[in-house]
Amino acid sequence: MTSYLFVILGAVLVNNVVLVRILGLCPFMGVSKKLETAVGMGAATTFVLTLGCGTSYLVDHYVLMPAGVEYLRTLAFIVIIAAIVQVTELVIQKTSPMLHQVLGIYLPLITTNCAVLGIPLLNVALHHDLLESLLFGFGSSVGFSLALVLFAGIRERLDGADVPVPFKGTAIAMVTAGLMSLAFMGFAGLDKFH
Amino acid sequence: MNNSPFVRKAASVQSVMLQVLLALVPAIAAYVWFFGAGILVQLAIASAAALAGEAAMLAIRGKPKALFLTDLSAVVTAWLIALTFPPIAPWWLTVTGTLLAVVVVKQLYGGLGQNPFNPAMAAFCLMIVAYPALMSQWPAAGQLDFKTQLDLIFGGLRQVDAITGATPLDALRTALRSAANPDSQLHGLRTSQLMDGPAFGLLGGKGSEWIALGYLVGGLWLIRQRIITWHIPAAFCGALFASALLLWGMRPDAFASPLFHLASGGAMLGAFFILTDPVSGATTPRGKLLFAAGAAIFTYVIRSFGAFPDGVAFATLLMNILVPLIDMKTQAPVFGHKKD
Amino acid sequence: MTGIALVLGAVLGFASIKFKVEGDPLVEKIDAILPQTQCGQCGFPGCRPYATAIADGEAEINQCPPGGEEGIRKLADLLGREFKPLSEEHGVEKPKSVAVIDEATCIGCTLCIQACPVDAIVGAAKQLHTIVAAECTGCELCLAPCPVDCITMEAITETVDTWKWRYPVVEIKAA
Amino acid sequence: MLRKLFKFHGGVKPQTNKTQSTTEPIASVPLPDRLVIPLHQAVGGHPRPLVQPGDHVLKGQRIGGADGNLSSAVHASTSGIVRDVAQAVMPHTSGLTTLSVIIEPDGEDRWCELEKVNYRSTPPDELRDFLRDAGVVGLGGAVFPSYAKLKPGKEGKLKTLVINGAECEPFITCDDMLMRERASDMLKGIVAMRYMLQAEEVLIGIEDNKPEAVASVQAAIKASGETGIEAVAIPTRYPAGGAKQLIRVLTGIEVPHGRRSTDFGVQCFNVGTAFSIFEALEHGRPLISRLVTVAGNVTAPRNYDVLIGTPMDHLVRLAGPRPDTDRYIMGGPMMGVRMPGFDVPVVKATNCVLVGSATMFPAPPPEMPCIRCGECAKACPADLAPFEMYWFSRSKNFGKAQEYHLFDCIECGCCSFVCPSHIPLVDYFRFSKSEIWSREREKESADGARDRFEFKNFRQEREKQEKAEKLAAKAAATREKVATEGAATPAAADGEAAPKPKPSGDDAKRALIEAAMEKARQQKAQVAPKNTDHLAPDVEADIAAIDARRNAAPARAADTPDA
Repeated sequence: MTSYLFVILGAVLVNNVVLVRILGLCPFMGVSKKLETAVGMGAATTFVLTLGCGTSYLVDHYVLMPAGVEYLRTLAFIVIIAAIVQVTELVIQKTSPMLHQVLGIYLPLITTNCAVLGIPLLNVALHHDLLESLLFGFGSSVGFSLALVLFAGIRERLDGADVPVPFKGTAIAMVTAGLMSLAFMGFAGLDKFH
Repeated sequence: MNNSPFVRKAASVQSVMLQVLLALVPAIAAYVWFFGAGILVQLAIASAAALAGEAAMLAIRGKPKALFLTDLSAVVTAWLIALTFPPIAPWWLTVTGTLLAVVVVKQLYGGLGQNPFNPAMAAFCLMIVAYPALMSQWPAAGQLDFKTQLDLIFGGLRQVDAITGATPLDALRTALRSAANPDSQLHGLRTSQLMDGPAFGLLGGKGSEWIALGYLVGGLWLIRQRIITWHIPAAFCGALFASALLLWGMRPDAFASPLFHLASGGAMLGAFFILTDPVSGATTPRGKLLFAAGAAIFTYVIRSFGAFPDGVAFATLLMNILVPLIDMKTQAPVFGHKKD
Repeated sequence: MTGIALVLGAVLGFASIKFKVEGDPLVEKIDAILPQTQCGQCGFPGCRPYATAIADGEAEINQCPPGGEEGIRKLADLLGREFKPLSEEHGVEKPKSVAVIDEATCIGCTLCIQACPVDAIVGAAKQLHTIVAAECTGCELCLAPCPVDCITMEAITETVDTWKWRYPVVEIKAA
Repeated sequence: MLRKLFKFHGGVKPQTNKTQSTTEPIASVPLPDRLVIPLHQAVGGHPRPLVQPGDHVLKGQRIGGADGNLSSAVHASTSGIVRDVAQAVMPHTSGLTTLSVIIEPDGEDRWCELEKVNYRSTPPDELRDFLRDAGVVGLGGAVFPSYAKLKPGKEGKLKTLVINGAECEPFITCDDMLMRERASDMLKGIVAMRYMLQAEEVLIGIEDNKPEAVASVQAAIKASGETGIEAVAIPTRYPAGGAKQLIRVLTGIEVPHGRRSTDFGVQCFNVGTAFSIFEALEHGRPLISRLVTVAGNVTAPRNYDVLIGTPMDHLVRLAGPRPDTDRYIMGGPMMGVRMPGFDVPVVKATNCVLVGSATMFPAPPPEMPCIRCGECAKACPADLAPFEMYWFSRSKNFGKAQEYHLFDCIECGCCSFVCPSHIPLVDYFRFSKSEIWSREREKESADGARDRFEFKNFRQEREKQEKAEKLAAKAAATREKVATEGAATPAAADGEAAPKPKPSGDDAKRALIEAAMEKARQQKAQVAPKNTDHLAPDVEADIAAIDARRNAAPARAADTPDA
């Protein structure tokens, strides 16, 4: 039981997918201008990633491995993720057209979000079982959402700051992301403790 | 010509910063008393670097230099850096840290009042990640004379491992972990026995506990001067005490006591001087409580389970990240919209 | 592999039917930002058509001179697009003004009444026309049709009721 | 008996500077050469002028009639000749002008016939009309027409009537002096208001730095024998005299922004208003004068009974302004309004003319960035977070500023007063508020324009359709006729060509309408350009004349450079 908790905590804080593993920076920088959109993006990614981790585990174990075609893993995972993203996009378009418009290109781009492909692959590499895969995927995406939302909170406030012109916008956001990453380094070593 | 109000209270950023500096004096005095005058050199180096960095940035940005250099905010940052870095850190380490703090963490965000992160703590984290060894070498009280300290700061002497050890916090944690290990010769020793060494004093580290007392005195004076409010120190100390009490109560042999945690490392400095930085900290009364309690818990977790000698700096940065959300969600109800 | 692709394809197909989108509330939001001058400077016959065009991605957000820079900023914000300056071919931002009919010259031809998109001109054939200043959006569409050029644009002057506090000037004495 | 008092959050304690102007009793002011009486002096609609240049008016004669729902009449302050009804600079920071009646006094100061009212025997509605026509407005500074506030809430009665004698602004003492010298008359006004509002109790709140006023009012209450009226000394803390803050202190009730205080069983009036209500009811005298404190950079600060319309410099001269005077401020140093000139008139809102100089009210030190120290939040009597509002006002993020309750700000100035960074916070809030209001106006007019535009399109569509239907009906009739005729001729082909008597087929109908619409379009296309062709001959002649003029104009213009 505790080990599952540590999988989640580890994925959220200690090995935060964005701030520590430095994966999924594209939406992290792109959709963090406003809190609302960050929350939406976080939710969408959480959905895709959790589902993607589960599905890819199943496909990996029950299709690819029996067939002995593990070398197709990356390809298969990409296809799975692409399909899930498509479904998510349709759902969001239906339920929240504003969010759909605001997320814009970043929504379909979840497909190419390296975090979304990276986490299922990490699952395989870390020999997680189905539940662990799901939890790891969920934890990672919660970590992603957390970083995204916190980042958006800071960026909303930075909007009013008197940032030197050359650093306005993405540049100072990068500096901020760096400092956030630094802060998360404080968790280093925590996962080894148990 | 200005509009109303036409009268104002005599208050300025400069006087606020000056009082913060004054409040640091008791702790600095204790520092000098127990650890020698090397810290004064560090304070001077850091101040000079901070002012130089600030002046350069102001010049580049075309801002009025006299106005912003005399506000003393850069000096406060510099002093916090000097007080958190090891007193025998080489000069270039202090200078680099200070410049990073002032130029990157403060001025790139627009200068005074606009930095989301505490510059001094960001500098500390950056340096400890970059130079973990140099940042973890602390002399014991009264161990080094001024001459040796100067040699250490300005180069030359560098066989520090022989003469310095880890901070009491770090030492105790290592000792406790060893004590838990059946193969270690320390196995089975109690906390009180582990703290019997020359590095430890009554509550925390020898000497450093008196510095902590200095911070406490200065901090209480700041509260009396209405520069800071009681919320952050109280919540930080309370939460740190509580979390330490929880684990220490369950396993007194495996964890340090709550009072040890309060008296060691940067706890007091953090509670009264670092987390209370209004720019990067939470501002609403409820927000301040949350902010400081969160910082205390992170501090405790990092101290007890993490890889770094002290958790205050990282905890501060972590909570700085949360500040915009905390402030947003803890706004007090305004006049006429209260529910009572 | 093909099997996976087939299964996923089926799921997608099902989803696209199940979550079919109708209507577009986005147009409303865009329309709410547009100044409703109905001037047509954007190249569309009114604000709403322009809003529809923006929502469909057929028009840029910088084609509305009366909305000005601020309008563009708001649109950029809403749509998450980059801000861009007002496109010059669609006109320039002018101070808000109203049309005024020179009653000595007006011949009562009603052409301006037909041209006014917001019914801000009252009058009948062969009678003097007057512009209801409060309802005039300053679109200038009545200027061209007037056969006697009796309509001019006058900038709106400030009154106590419309007076605004200025942005506080930051006076920092250079050191 | 000690009453339980409540506290409001925040507040500041600026130097009160009140004793200087209370040493001498209230003085009168000699008639000026000219009175400038703005017609728009109170919140609400602009009163319309009732006099013309050249008219002779008597003191108390109505010169501006109340207009619209919320408006208040304006009267001649003395007898004399109306010299002009014109735009004149008003006592407002903007320096803009407003329609004003300019009266040259004839020196006789002769009253017009005055009509008194017994408030107990007059229906409340008539009483309110009477007060509206007497121009009675709130004299605390907000100048809200008093008649509109003299309505009890839904229940028909009120719990508490709060009378505001707190006068928390530094320097101002006109309410203090009024309470010292005219307490019994003021009390009669209060009794009348209490009757109109059916208030259970009356609480007169007076800051405890005015013990003479408290004593005087208490003596007057005792002498009158009224029960349920109490003069309460409240702690001196700015802005205790803000209506919301005073209500809070005396009753514990917080009236939220945008709500009527009567909904909470409370109403609040200034002591000066009470006095002018007494004057209006008891003597029939409309509001033509008020007490004004002249203080600040003058040698003899004092209170004066001033006719509305008196130029401020005429008044200030009596108090001996010092030579380095560089500005007049209407009101106190916390919320006062800087005047655009020295000769602006005293109006109903003028409780104080604060004479200022660069040494008395020095310019603030340079603005520094906000360090989020929270001093402003501690001082804010409305429990706001001014530094957050400032942060978003400065970056013109008005939506966010409003999320932090910008409009609950009462602009009391406490935040600017305490700010260690010397930020003119209130200026930022004023800027944001007026910017938001202007946007709302724009939005409203945009919405109206959209509605009219859509209606016009709808109308055009309908007209087109009606026309088309008419044409279609006509066509159908014709075809029917043709069909009946065709039926007589056997050569007519069946099926497609022969229309049914009743063209129920959709296709046929659509085709018909389309044809009609096409025709209508063609017609329209033909007509439109020819609109000017079918004009009456005289109009055509007009156009020709105009065209000639127009052609001549550029020619002339072209001539000039050559000449």
